[in-house]
Amino acid sequence: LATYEATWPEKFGIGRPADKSFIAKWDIDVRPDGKGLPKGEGNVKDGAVVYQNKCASCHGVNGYEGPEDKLVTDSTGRNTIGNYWPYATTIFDYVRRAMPFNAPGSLTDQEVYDITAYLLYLNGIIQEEYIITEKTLPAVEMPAKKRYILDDRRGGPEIR
Amino acid sequence: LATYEATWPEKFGIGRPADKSFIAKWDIDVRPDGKGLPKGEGNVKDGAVVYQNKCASCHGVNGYEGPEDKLVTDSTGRNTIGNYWPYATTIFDYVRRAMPFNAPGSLTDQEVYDITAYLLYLNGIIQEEYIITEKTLPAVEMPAKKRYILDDRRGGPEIR
Amino acid sequence: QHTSNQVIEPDFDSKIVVDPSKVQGAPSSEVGYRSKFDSPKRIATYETASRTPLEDLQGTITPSDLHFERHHAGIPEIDPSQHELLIHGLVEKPIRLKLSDLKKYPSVSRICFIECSGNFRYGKREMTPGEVCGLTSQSEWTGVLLSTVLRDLGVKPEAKWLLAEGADGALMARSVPLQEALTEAIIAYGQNGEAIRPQQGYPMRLVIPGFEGNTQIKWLRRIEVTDEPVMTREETSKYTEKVKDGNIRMFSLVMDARSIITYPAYPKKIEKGWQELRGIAWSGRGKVTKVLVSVNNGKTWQEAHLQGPVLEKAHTAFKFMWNWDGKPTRVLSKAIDETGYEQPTYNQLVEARESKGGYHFNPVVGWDVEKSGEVYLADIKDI
Amino acid sequence: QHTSNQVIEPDFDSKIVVDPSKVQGAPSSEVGYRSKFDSPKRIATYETASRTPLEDLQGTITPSDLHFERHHAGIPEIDPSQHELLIHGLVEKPIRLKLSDLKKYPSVSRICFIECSGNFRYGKREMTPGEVCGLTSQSEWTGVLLSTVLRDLGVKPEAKWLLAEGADGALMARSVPLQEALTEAIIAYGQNGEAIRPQQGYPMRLVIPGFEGNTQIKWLRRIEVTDEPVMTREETSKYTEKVKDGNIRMFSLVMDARSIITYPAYPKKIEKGWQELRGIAWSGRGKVTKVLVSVNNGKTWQEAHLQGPVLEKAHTAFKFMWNWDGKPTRVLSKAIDETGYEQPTYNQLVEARESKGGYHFNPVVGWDVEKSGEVYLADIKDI
Ligand code: HEC
Ligand code: HEC
Ligand SMILES: [Ca+2]
Ligand SMILES: [Ca+2]
Ligand SMILES: [Ca+2]
Ligand SMILES: [Ca+2]
Ligand SMILES: [Ca+2]
Ligand SMILES: [Ca+2]
Ligand SMILES: [Co+2]
Ligand SMILES: [Co+2]
Repeated sequence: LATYEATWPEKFGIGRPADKSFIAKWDIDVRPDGKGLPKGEGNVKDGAVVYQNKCASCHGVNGYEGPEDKLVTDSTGRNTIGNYWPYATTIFDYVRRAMPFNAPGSLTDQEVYDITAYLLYLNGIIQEEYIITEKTLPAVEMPAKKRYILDDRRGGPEIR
Repeated sequence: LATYEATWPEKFGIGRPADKSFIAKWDIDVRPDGKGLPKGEGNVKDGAVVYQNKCASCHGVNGYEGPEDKLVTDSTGRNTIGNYWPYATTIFDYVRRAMPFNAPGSLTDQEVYDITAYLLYLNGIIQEEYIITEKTLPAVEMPAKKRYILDDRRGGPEIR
Repeated sequence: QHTSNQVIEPDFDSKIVVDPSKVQGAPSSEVGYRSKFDSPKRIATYETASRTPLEDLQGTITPSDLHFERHHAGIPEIDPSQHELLIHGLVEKPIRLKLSDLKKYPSVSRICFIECSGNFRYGKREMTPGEVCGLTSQSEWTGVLLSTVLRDLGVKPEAKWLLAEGADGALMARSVPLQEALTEAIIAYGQNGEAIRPQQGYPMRLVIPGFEGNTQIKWLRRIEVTDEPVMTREETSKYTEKVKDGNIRMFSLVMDARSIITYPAYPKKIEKGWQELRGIAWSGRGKVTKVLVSVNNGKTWQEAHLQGPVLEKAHTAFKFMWNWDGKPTRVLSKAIDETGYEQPTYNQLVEARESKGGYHFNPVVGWDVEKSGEVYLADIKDI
Repeated sequence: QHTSNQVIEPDFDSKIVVDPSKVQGAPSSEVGYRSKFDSPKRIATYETASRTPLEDLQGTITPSDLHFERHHAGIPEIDPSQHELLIHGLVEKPIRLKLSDLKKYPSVSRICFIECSGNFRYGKREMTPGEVCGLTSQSEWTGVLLSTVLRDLGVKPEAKWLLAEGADGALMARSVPLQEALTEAIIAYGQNGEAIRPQQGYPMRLVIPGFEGNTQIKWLRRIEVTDEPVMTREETSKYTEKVKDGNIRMFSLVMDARSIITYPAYPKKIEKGWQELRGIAWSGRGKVTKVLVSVNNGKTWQEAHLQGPVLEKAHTAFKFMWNWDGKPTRVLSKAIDETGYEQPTYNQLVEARESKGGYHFNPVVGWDVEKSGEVYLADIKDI
């Protein structure tokens, strides 16, 4: 390949430039530092309404009855936002991209903010009156965060 | 593989023995020296009748009108039994195994003998009264025989 | 081409056995088909997953239509003329690429496996190899190296990660360390000679040889070069595993060495005497260097024969010639890779991780051969 | 698994472009399918043959359902429980083997091409690579070495040839020198991981890497070990070629080195600028060591990049980076194999053989690139 690469031009110049507005349309990810969050604010009360309308059928009225993934910690010890998720921003990122399962991409940012607040509240992470914004969401400390470690295995005989 | 082979038994003993009668049923090939030919005799006159009934529709009334392979030499110079086939035994072998195209394996050995005689006659290789038997067929000299050479190329730069 | 007014049609529907040499067969066709006597099927018990029936296969290539599936929002139907791949973030020149653009770059082909890191099930004696670990398949993938495309765009010095995102209903997204992705990752459009199948990411997907399947984003529509991982749900809530001391391990990206005997295996029944024990072994860290087989429940281990060419990060077929004496026993296999890693037992894993399952759980598995010749999945806790 | 009373079904039939990320996709399935936007087809112009669409493929594996076909009495439908392989003649112990017996022997897998020795057509400018030489395909074949089976039977010292015979309506039969067959021939039952397709010889066939396709008897039902060749119709009337001095050459068994550029090729249209010229090269005598490419109608030749691993007797992908200046030109490729054989031109072949075609005709072919970017098959007599 090395010799083959030597025959390539410095640049192929394939494809067309992506401008800012095109990128903005697709650049949907939200990072732990809040990068990617739209301006906005969500509250628990409105979140409860959206949740009951659009989520409860699959995740249960209280968030742990299923039939799909438990979103709220219960006595079974199954992984939930409350006991397993390291970053609160991931709720916003994931719900916006993938939920509701049967109508992905259908929620407004407002709805996502409200639901995020509600799910954090249900998991006992924020108080009922706490307002979730692009500033406060990254600041929410998740209980499981401290348990996370990076995989540093690189092969070799050790079993870990 | 060498080391793998070293772990094999001397004999696997897989499969079941094939007895003579089973082999005889399938051992259909006929060799240039006549090995494989059943006892029998065929003549041109009977061959003509079988040919017209079972072959002419695909190979032509005279053996060269098609639409399928020409069996008899004509002015086009296309390959035929007469100008291209090195062994007469191959006619018996092939017709018995594969013809008629739409009813392979349907001819009796008697029919195959007769047709073989007829095709040799049509190609001017035997006389009308010559009788084809398991003894005479291998003895028939085919015009193209002397042109055949074995491929002795074994790679290397030479183009042949 | 052939004229005839008395064609004898072969009897395709009846089970009556005719001597096939006495009838004309079927004509040629634009697309081939399987024999009705051997039509393997994926094990499709969930709407969002199906498994390769490893026990029905031989060699190392997985037929594309039997490649395992795992998707999180179903298989999208994508018109390639409407699909674009956006590459942006910490690059000098963000671009949009269509499938036809991708094909203009220098291409590479590579035979390697893709395995889901959740590829282990147990709990019953009546389980086939495909049911135990059929979330792994192998193809010859063709595409362009990610490094070739990024070379054109100019990566900024602070770049350390990338986010890859699919066009499916889940907008499936994973963060991958840039350095590792630049070594081998392929933006693939070909699978076993043809276009990638919709189930595997048509029209384009990431292939990162040796990495866990979930990172090899299908229906790829966006790559953002970043300085930090996004911490998506699939790299936090899922695709992480509980390990020692209450820790949760994240970014376990490379698939550990593994093997499974695919013959003899449930539900096959064997007979006394010589048989070739067969299986596949693989490692996300390079070549499989050795497969050890035990035919006496782990008392002694012997080296199996590896079918060449042994490729990196590829399913490697192994074989072992065994003379079964008819007595009940257990057969096991264990893969060793070029880093010296040896596939662990369940008990070793449980001890090391203080966990009884989860992602990247790759224990030695084996089969109990009963006196009758029946073969059942061995109790994992007993190996 | 998933419950819902308001599933939004993807619209599989309409061409309306929805954002696939906004709908739920299709569920998993037992057998995969192709995208409706990319469904390559064989070129099936005769009832007894179909060609691999080389121009639609990438990499080196041919999808099994696109493997070329050539049969002489159609495709038989064979129930493996009723099928047997008889091996007899100059062996100590003639036997009958069922498919299940074959699978008991030590198995081998091997990636190699199978090519019909009649694989060359020309005469029009509007011909695709598949139309020119699509009677070649490549698979990973699995089976048992013929030598392994014959070792068990005991070959008598006077044995020099074998006759292999199919169970098809033609009882297709070919004589093969025993020594060469014992080196590499496989009695194969697997193709690309699964059972051999009916079109390629289900349930079993001979695979003799590098040999002309016709010798690799499909639907294999009989092998007779002999002291002399049988001189069947397929090794006399057909599969022989007229050469110098009025001679007819027989038992030209090994496929000579060859190559074809599959991109750019008719009916593609290209644009000025950089493109990767792609093709495949192969030789029945071993490895392809070099592929030379000319982008100036043969004035100068340059070495193409070969995609590794380069396997023996296997289609090898080659690539060449070309900056087309927009002027009309001709692109050509030429394979060189490990014996030092260099793929000849048409004129060299005609001179050497005093023949303008026939079996084993493997001339250099190429493509005329017009000013418009249209690409047409180059006049063979002019190369
Ligand atoms: C039709 C069923 C359905 C509806 C309605 C639904 N979900 Fe889900 N949800 C699922 C399924 C199925 C999964 C698991 C998806 C997967 O693993 O790929 C899931 C997963 C999740 C998860 C991730 C859980 C974890 O621990 O990883 C969150 C968070 C979530 N849903 C939130 C929501 C919210 C908020 C709504 C409403 C706006 C919603 N869901 C509506 C079916 C549904
Ligand atoms: C329904 C059409 C059909 C009928 C009837 C038919 N043939 Fe044929 N024959 C063919 C075809 C097609 C081929 C070429 C087969 C191939 O190349 O695989 C052929 C080939 C042959 C050949 C080989 C020619 C060569 O040069 O290699 C011989 C000999 C032959 N037929 C003899 C016969 C005889 C004798 C009969 C009658 C008993 C017969 N055919 C009936 C269609 C037919
Ligand atoms: Ca972003
Ligand atoms: Ca979505
Ligand atoms: Ca014989
Ligand atoms: Ca027949
Ligand atoms: Ca099965
Ligand atoms: Ca085509
Ligand atoms: Co992981
Ligand atoms: Co030949």
